Amino acid sequence: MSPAEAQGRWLGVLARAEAEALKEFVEGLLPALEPYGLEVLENRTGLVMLPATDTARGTRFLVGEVLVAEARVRLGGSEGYAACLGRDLEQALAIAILDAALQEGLEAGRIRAYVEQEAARQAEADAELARQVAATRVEMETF
Amino acid sequence: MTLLEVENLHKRFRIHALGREVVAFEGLSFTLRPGQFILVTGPNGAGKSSLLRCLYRSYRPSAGRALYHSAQGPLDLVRAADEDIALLRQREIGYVSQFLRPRPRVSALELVAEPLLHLGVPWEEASAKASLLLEELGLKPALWPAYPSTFSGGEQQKVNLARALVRPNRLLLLDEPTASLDAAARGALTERLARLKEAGVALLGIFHHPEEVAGLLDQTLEIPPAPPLLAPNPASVA
Amino acid sequence: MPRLGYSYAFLDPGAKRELRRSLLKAVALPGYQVAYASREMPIARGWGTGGLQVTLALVGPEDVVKVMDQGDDASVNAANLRRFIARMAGVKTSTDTAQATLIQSRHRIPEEILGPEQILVLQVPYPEPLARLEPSFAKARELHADAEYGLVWLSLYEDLVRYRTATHGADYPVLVNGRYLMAPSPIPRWDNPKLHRAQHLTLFSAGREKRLYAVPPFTEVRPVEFEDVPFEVEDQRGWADWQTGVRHKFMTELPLPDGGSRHELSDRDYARKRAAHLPTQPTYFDEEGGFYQPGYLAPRTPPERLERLLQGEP
Amino acid sequence: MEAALEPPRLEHQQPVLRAMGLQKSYGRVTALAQVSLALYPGEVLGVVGESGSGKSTLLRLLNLQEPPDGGDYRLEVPGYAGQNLFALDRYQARQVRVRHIGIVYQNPHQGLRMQHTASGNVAERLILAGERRFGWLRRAAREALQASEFPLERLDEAPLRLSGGMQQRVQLAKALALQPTLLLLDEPTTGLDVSVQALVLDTLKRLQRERGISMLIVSHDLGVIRTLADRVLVMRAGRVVEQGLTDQVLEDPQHPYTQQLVHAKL
Amino acid sequence: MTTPFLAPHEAQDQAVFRALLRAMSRPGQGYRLAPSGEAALKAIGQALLDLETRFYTPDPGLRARLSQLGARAVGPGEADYLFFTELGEPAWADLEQAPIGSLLHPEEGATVVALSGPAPEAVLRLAGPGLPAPTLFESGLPARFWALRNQRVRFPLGWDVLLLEASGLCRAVPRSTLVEVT
Amino acid sequence: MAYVAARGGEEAIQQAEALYRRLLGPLDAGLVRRLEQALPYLLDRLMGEGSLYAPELAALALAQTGGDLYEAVLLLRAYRTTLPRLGYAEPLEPEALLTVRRISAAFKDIPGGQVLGPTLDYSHRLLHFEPQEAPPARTGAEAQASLHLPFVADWHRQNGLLAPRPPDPTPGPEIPDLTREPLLFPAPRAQRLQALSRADTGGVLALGYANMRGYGAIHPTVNEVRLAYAEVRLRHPVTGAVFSAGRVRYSQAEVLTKFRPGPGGKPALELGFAATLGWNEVKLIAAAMLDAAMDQGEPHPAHTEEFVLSHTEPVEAGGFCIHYKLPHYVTFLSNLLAHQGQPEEVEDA
Repeated sequence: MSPAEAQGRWLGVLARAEAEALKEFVEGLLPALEPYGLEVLENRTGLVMLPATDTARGTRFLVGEVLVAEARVRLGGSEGYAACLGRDLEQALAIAILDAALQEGLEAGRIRAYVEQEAARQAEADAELARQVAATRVEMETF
Repeated sequence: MTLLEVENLHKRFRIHALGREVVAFEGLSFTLRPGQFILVTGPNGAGKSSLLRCLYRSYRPSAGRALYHSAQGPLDLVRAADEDIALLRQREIGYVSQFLRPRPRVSALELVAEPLLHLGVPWEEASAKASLLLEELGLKPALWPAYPSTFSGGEQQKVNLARALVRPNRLLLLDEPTASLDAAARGALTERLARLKEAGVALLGIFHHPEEVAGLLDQTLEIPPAPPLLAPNPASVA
Repeated sequence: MPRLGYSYAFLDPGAKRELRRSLLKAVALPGYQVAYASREMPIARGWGTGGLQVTLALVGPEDVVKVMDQGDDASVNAANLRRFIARMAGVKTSTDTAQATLIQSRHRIPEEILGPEQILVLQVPYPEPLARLEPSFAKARELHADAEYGLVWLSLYEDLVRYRTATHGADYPVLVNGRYLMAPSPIPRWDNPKLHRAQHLTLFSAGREKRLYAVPPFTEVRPVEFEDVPFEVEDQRGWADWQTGVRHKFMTELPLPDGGSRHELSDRDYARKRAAHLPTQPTYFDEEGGFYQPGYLAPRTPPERLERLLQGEP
Repeated sequence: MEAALEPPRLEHQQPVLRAMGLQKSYGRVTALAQVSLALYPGEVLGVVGESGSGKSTLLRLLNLQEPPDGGDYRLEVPGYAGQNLFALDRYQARQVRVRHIGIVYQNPHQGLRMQHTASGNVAERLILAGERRFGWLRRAAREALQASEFPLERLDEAPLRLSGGMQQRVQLAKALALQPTLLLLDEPTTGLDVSVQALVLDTLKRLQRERGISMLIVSHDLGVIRTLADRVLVMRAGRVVEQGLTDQVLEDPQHPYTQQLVHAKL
Repeated sequence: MTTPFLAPHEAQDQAVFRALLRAMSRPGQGYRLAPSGEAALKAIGQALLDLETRFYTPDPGLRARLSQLGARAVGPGEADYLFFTELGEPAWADLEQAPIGSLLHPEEGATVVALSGPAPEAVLRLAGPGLPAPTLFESGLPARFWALRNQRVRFPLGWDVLLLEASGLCRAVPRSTLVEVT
Repeated sequence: MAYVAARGGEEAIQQAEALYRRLLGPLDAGLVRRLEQALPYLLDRLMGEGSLYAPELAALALAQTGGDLYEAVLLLRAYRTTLPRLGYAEPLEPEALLTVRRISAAFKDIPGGQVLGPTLDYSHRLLHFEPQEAPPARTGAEAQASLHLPFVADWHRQNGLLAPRPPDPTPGPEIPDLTREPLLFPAPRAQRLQALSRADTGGVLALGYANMRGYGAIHPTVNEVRLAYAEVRLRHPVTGAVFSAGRVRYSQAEVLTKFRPGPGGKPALELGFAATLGWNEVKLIAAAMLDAAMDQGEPHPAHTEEFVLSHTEPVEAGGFCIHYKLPHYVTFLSNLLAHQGQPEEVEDA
């Protein structure tokens, strides 16, 4: 996995993580990170326009806007960024801090473990959904 | 001085559906001077009518030349543009057919006056001339405002003649104009033709009873019988 | 938390720039409808979102804003819009026509002559004067491109033939600068002449239909009319304001329980000043009903004359 | 050998209309292929051919309703003489169409506003040309309708309530109201009773004679063509296969297609 | 709820726009813009340009500054706005290409913004909407410019002109104005 | 004086709003949360028409308006206007959809199978008077289970029945956007699809239904209906890494309208398409039909792009309809005076 792919993965997993637990986890890390200089550059809600693709003729069009919370922080020499659906600014801020920390290699072990644990939980939830969906598949008679 | 020089004129009909050609006449040559009256004779089907129609360009001549000295200069009637022929028909060349083609809802008087109206002659003048001519040919005045489609053959032909003669011409083509006329009308026509001839109008005509105009004739053009059979179309053979 | 702070005058800077660009083009093309994106506003479409967007694109701290509806500043919708503009732009508001720098109005032009520096913003429900005759905007656009307005005069012709009068009431179409046919918004015909060579700038905006247009000062604005059957304003010659006795200003009719009615000045600010004997500005129509630009409004066509014209006797 | 015709030598008038090399395709279908024609003052030119031959496309092009793919089109009208009308912008093209070209359609719905009055339909033409005097419009509408032999007592009725023949008269009055240089007739009598057809034809003939208007008439009815046209163009699959004087084309057709057409109809 | 805050740059945009709107409504009359000279060009750019607009200027410095507004720098034939710090020989060809709009969309005709020279170069007679009566006006732009403008304007087609004078006054000549060079 | 004194009108409007709120009852965070949990399909419709995916705000809008959908859509739309656009997500690629329902009426069976997913289509529409527990999930194998289900249209393409889907590389900011540029007709297809995605469910249904009932020349076959989750993929502004900011509910439909002779003698298909934020099958089937009908170029209004798109915009249609409640006495009087004395058609002399 390239560094960009790895970053994309953790940002995605964290965006879907349970917000309260996530905030608590980051709260716990803050004393260890603050000495490196933590600065909030941006923390706001806004809209992201979502382009989609028409499966009949391939036209790209704009299906609508999605409300997101975003945050940008500076930690050490890195800029952390996060955006997650909804308007929970603290959640976005928490993820941005983790993003910066991972780029800086600060508390990397703990954070990676947290990300992996979340990823596994999410993968299991997806698999469970997939199984339940598969159960609604109509079994055609075969001769 | 000649008005019309016809050289080696041919007319064939190409009938595409049959892949054949029909010969109307071949290799005709003659000249016509102003004031000259030529009678066209020949057996039935020899192409007498076709000749007149070729000169009037209702038919397209197949080959040859027909040099016509119009008031505005000489012109080969075989090759002349449609627009020029239309002009000559309006001003110089008249054609009397065997039958009138009446138009619904157009009175006899109006039909006769029409060629003058086309030349821009005001209605009063045109209708006066038309009345005179109809009177001369013996059409009852009661019929003048009526529609000719209801007339007898003879009455229709009077209208037809009047329409053809109402306007001054330099060349008049007559295709059996007397066929359905009574004696009095035939006499009036002969008289009128004599006056036209005197005035220098060249006349080329087919008459069922040529004796009626015998005194006016200068010459006879005899068309030999057409070949009896259909000739194969050279184009389709080749 | 979502963002709580709004942009000054509600619209974000991008929306304002788009409106401003469109407004400048509209002024350069008198009477031509410029299409614009038209943002969604926190009031319902059809309730003045077009006028509101233009007002918000124009407004600055120095302005004094007046909003009226049917001539009345106290109309609920006018009050609501005024409240919103004041809240979002922190400007002064006034009901006094003479005090206002920006006047947003629905269906009326004030009776007092507007000054050269005042701007009138009219709310427009149907910007397309051809809509009654050609419902497709795409086709109407072609007719404007070709200045093909025969249908409009034809419709007046037919009115005269069938009813012996023009049956078009408010929103009577006008030809601007000799080129574009324009809907003056549903002002009464009484107000139409006020657009002709006025000193002030009038801006028109339809939020739902997303079109804005302008009549610059001193611009020819001619109603659809025939030379020999001139345009006529509403005939209220016999009417007087029940409170002040003022005549020859546009009146509304108030039905009374006994089946009769009384008449009231539609321009309530003007009525207030007249009732209180306060000074007023000169008005477009004088006390005898004469229009301030002599010669613009021709005498009414007597019925006998119209009958002669109908018989083709010019 | 068929003798090729020479260009006019005696006819010294300029053609009113001259179209050269008109070309038009819709997708893969060629509607017009290199069609050229000229029309002289006061002349009536007939265009015959079966449906799909390109007649209607030709009319639409000559009426400046749609642009061709190629070709040149001139009309001797004030302000535009010697100009290729296909090069005009839409505004100018409309000016030419409104002021100088009249058209009568087979289907009156195409040419008339069926709900308006008959007189209004005629008046609209003058309105488009800038007339703004009501009395004058009334007079002009009366005159044009009268010239088209429309009963004046029905002046202000809607075409919707008139018979087919009356509707054609309103169309004609509308087309003639501005004394056009060119009158286009698209199957003007098709669908009418024979007797009504004759009346309309007669009106056309009279108007042509009295006003010297150049006309182009499209019809599949050879009787109509014989009555009205001085010259005829025969079209097939977008091409002119034959042209000549009307009596010549009808009595001595040269092209196989014309022979077929004439023999099928006469 | 408190009134939203009017940021200084937004306040300038609003003031510039109101001056332009006045100028456009009254052809030939001068209205003061707070900044003058090239700064005024930039202020107009800032008031009107953004991501959705295309502009052209032959001046590289100005181009760089206007590009910062997010507007796209394009050729003179595609520009919504053309900015000229001076109008000389090379500008004529640019102006020849400036869009004049179409009959269906006349508003696509460009806006030409130019710094006007200090000395009067042409006397113009203006008439049309916005003018109570025909008015004479001394323009700091050469007669050649106005001839070209008149050649390109066929109302409703054409471009609209904004002139910026050294004094800080801005004047407009929209396409609706009849301009006669006397 | 910064503010006019509250006169009759102003006082009345304030009291009117207060009365409305009092009758509606108290509104708190708990209510909003419960609405969000309990009414996902209503929120979907609201978010689709509001063109804003924000379930929490949609629930708030619903609570604030007492469930008046037109008012709620207006609230969302107006709120949208006030927010900055942070950027454009990466285009949503059909292949990446996490599909939970995908059925086709065109074939008995399709690659990937007919997957019913969450639906009431085949349920008995009975009111249950007893409390309802969520039924337990059936546990079991389904080892192959995947949320990536193939597209029926791709099968058509493999079989030469449908033209290949040309890649559209238009980057987000350059896709025509009807919220930024006015909709002019004929509209680019992108704007048409955007308009349909925001369109009023009821309006689209009425016009689509008119088509189905024979006003249109179309006999629709549902090629595919799909309910899915879509990742909202963004780009890290510094490193450029692409990541998902979360998932939105997304649905789309394709309607097969007719066969046309295609190259090589094979019939070629025409597909109408529609998609929206949230799950809204009725609207999409009708909208996809209208998409196809608008290309037929026949003059019936329900076939005409301008007619369909102008009249199915919920905020405009709803707003304009209720604007007739505003006073119109000036126009009414003007019209009255224009007709006074000449009420009847004058007979011709």
